[in-house]
Amino acid sequence: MSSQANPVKVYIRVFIALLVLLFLTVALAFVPTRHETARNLLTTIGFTIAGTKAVLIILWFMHVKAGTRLTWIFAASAFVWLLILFALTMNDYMTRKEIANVYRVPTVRAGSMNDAR
Amino acid sequence: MTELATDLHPNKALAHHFTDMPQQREAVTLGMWLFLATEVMLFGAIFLAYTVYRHQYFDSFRAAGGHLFVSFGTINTCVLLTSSLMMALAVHAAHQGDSKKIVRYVLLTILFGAIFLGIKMTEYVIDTREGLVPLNGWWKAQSPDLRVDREMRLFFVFYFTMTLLHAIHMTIGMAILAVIAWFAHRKRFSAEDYNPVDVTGLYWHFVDIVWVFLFPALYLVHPEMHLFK
Amino acid sequence: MSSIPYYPAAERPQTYLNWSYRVKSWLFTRDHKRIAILYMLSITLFFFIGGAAAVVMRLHLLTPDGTLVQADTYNRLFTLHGVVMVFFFLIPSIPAVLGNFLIPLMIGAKDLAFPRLNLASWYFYMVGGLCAVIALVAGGVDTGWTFYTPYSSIYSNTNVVWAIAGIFLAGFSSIFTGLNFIVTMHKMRAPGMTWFKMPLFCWSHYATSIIQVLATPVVAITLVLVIIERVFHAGIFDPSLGGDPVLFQHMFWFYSHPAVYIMVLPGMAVVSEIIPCFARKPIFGYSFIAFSSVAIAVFGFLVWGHHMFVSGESMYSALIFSALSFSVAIPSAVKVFNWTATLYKGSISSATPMLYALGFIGLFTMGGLTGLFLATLGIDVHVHDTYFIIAHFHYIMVGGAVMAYLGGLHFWWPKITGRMYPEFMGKISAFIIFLGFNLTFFPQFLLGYLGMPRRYHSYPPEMQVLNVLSSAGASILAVGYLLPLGYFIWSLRYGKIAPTNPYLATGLEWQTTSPPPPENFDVPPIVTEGPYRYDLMVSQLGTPLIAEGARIQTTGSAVK
Amino acid sequence: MDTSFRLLPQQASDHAASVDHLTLAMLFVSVFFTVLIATLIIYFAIRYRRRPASPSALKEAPKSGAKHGALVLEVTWTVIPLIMVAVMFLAGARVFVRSQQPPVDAMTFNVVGKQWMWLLQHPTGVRETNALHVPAGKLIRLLMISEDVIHDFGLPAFRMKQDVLPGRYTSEWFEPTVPGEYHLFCDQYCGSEHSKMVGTIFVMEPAQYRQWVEGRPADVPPRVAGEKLFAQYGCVTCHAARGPTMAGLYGRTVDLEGGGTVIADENYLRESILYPSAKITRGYPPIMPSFRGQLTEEQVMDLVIYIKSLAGATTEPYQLQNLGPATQPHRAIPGPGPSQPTQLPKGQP
Repeated sequence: MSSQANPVKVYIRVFIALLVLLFLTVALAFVPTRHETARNLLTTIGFTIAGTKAVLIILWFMHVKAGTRLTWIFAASAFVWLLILFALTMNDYMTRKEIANVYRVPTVRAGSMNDAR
Repeated sequence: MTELATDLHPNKALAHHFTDMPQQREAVTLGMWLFLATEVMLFGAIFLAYTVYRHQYFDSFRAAGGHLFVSFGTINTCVLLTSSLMMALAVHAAHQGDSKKIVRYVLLTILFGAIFLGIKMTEYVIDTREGLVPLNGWWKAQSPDLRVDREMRLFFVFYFTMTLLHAIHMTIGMAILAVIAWFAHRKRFSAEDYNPVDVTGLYWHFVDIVWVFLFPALYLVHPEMHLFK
Repeated sequence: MSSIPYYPAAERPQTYLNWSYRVKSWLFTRDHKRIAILYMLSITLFFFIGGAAAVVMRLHLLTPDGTLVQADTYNRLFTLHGVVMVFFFLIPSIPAVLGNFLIPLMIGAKDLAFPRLNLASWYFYMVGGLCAVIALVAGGVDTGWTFYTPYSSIYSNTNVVWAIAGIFLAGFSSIFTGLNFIVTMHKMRAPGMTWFKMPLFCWSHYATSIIQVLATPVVAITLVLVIIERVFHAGIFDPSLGGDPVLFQHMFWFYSHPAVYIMVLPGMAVVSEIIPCFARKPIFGYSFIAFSSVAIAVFGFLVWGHHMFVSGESMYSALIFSALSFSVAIPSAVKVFNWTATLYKGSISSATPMLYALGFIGLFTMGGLTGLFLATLGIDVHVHDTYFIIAHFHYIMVGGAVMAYLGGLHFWWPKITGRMYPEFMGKISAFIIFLGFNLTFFPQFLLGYLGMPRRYHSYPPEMQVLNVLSSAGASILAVGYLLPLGYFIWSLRYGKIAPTNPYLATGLEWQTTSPPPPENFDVPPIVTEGPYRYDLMVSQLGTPLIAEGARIQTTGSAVK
Repeated sequence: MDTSFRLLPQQASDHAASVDHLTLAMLFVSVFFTVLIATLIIYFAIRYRRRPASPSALKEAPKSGAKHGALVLEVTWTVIPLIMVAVMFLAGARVFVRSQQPPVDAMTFNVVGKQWMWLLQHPTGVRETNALHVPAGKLIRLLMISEDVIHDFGLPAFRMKQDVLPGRYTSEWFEPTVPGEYHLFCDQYCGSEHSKMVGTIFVMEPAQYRQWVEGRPADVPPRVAGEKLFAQYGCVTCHAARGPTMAGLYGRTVDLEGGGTVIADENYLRESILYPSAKITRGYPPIMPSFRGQLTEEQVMDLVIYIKSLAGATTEPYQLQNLGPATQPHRAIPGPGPSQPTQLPKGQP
């Protein structure tokens, strides 16, 4: 199984890449902006970098890159399920429209409800 | 955890119900990956709550995040990444059956983990002095604006819950690593039988990954506020 | 089990039951079969605790103005019933008892992959269960099993923290069981036991385990957040502190909806074994049933929002969740059709396990079809939080999961204990349970459509007739559940000695002795045939039930 | 109330009828499939019951030819349910979407739920506890909030139900058509007296309702109460000059400081009164103090309704004359016009 092991050189390289990404993300967080879109973009980039770091660790430090297909599936499955949790919950929060009259539905008259729409 | 790492016969490496070493090794590794999947969901659920409130209270979370020290956070991330590297090297040594190196690198992993926890403790002390603990009587960062105040508290609820949960995981990991170091010292591992080192490494890297996400979520919300303080 | 002490040669062969009688050999056992027995005893205890609460509630609801117990007592009773039945009976029932016992046997392994983890799971379960039951009985908890915030996190003055701590611990036991099953099925299958030679029992448990492993942590951390909120007033779910109580519902149902499939998928697992055996036919549409199990597990994660249609969740979200909810109906329907088709041109025996299995199909069909009403948005708004829901999920959980558990218990009782259950009594009680169940819960559909809200201590007088019917049914049901308890215990001493394969069933578990030896098989099996090859056993049909042999799934050599 | 035994709930609105139609259709499908499965099982169990020593039927084991038939069967019973549930989804969604969108010109009643009672207020100001009188043939909308835990305003006779949340308004509407007395249930478990948090909806002929309302002690209508509060708390001093104007605000899209927009609905107004810094209108300094702790939920509702009335978005100030013949035209809603300098109603300092 030692075929799974990477040469030490690889670990060092991954480590350096992680540090570079770390300083990149810190630097980006200091970009001065008050604009909402820009801030959202920076947040997104920040978490994308975090994701990249996680992928580096998973692939090399945790040997998934050299792992079996089963390991790949198991490593990925939790994140897929997390995506379900996030997507369907945030969907509720992003689409909670203002209640009430904002919909401006035409008046429904007594006895004509089924024709209202 | 310990179950997965050490589910071995006391005297011989192969447990009675496995037919051979590869089967046992694969089973234990797979078990650890599944365990990590549960951990992803555990931390993920708190991240979800955090995301919901960050989405709703963007500005207050920004104001609150400004109270954290990005310098501490960054140094700690470096420390933890280094500790992860040490763990990777320990596993590398295990693959080659070099017990001495295993002991050395595992101890280094523990050392960096301890440094991390030390820095975290220092930070907690400073947070407490600054009145950032979101408990009545402890909370002093009060904003004149009621809304900002309660939303900042919410940020710190997440800050403390998530970092404490992470710290608990690290402490457990360090305890297991100590056992691993002892076993390695007693020459319990060989190039054919190093699985406990391997799966403990997986766990340790996972704890590292959690921090990789915690760092931007907590420290980089509004970093410029405290940098030169 | 690695160091089984030498046991003097006895007349009977050494089995997992008799190699040692010391208490220690039970409490520290790592044998999956013994752990299954530990689980069986403990879930039986919890079942009757939860059942007693139900009986008191049904008695109370005989009159509309509620005279038997106080409102606060009533609230504690339904919380006790819900928490105990959901977390300490239904979730561990089939997986931790039958799954634990049978999966290694069925795939030809000596044990589960992590025996110590398996034992730890039972301890977590027991500590959690005792913690919760003490909290629920002494002082009580009045939040309902759903623990909705901010009631549970701010307003309730009861032992919420302890009950939640108990559920949290039981969550670990569930995760450990699921983890063990998945790894075992991946890595411990006997030579020749490919995925598509696995019995459907294993497929269903694999699907169940996916849910246990991936959903349970979410509810665990959610409950921890409730504790943090209660103890520190953190404001995570408290609107007066900026929290959103509806977020709790999202996180809670992300687990608790799939949890319903933790309960019913193993039920389907049992039925998929019983039906081909007593119809003497290979199961119809093996791969469709197998994949539908996995599909149910996966789709089950996408539909939790249908518990929140009237909760203030966004209308668009409700539409998406409604559409996704219907998707679960398809694999469920596929299963029902396949089981029914298996009966076609079979040679059907009406043994007790078969009665339970057929009862399961009928009740599950009704539970599933009423589920469609609930997924339909327009109707759900009306029946949400009413007795319609109560009836619906009891049809799935009691009509489905409990019927299947009892069926499975009868089916494998000879294998587990080495004794036969009394067939006549078995049939009688199966009929009583089926009758009592329908009388209890069918009127509740009508009550729900009338608008009777769940968790009501008193109700309008026009609803009394239906309530009385339901309570009458409950008393019949109670008798139905006490009967098996009685004759199962009786059979341990007086039951006929069970042969290795009393039903001439296929499957590896029937090829080892009853009860099995400590390490399951005297000779490690090698699998050559797929499961359910009842077509190969035709020649033995005329033989009486005590016939030995029939090593169908290993070599087919018994088939002449 | 009619307390005689019944199997189906009263049907007191057109929506109730459409829900019942849906239920009947689904019931038909369900009964069909239940009977089909049950019949097949019982038929097979009898027809193919085990007979000693005649296992010949089994010799017809599935051959390769049967496999093809099996696949056709599997696909059939996958696709047919798929089509059926798609139809069910669409039918249910159609009824639901309509029930979730309150019509603009409904009479708005205020509902405050708390452990364990319902406090209700008519647009004319009349207050009731655990009972609600409404005119038949009118559109009734409920603006609801809870003071403590989650409650639910359940109306089985109208087939409507909505959770009442603390900290956020929810809304529900119905159009009663049949005069009578109907149940009101709290459908979300809320503590000890949950089952006592019930009440009655009295649906009356419009003329009768008018008589009933006029016979009640004169309460201050929410709009008027809101107007008083608006003056009393000094809101008027800023919102006439330095602050954003309230006229025409309701229903309009507001630009926020730091980008983003929000539609000014009831929840926005409530949040802005209690937590003014949450969403700051662009171009205005964040100087408004919070009124949290100073106003009850009912007072906040009064203010919200007053501010709504300034936009002319509802039928407020409510005229009982509107209860005249059903042909009475309802006011159309003016679109959100360009913001005008504040025109306060007469009577304001």
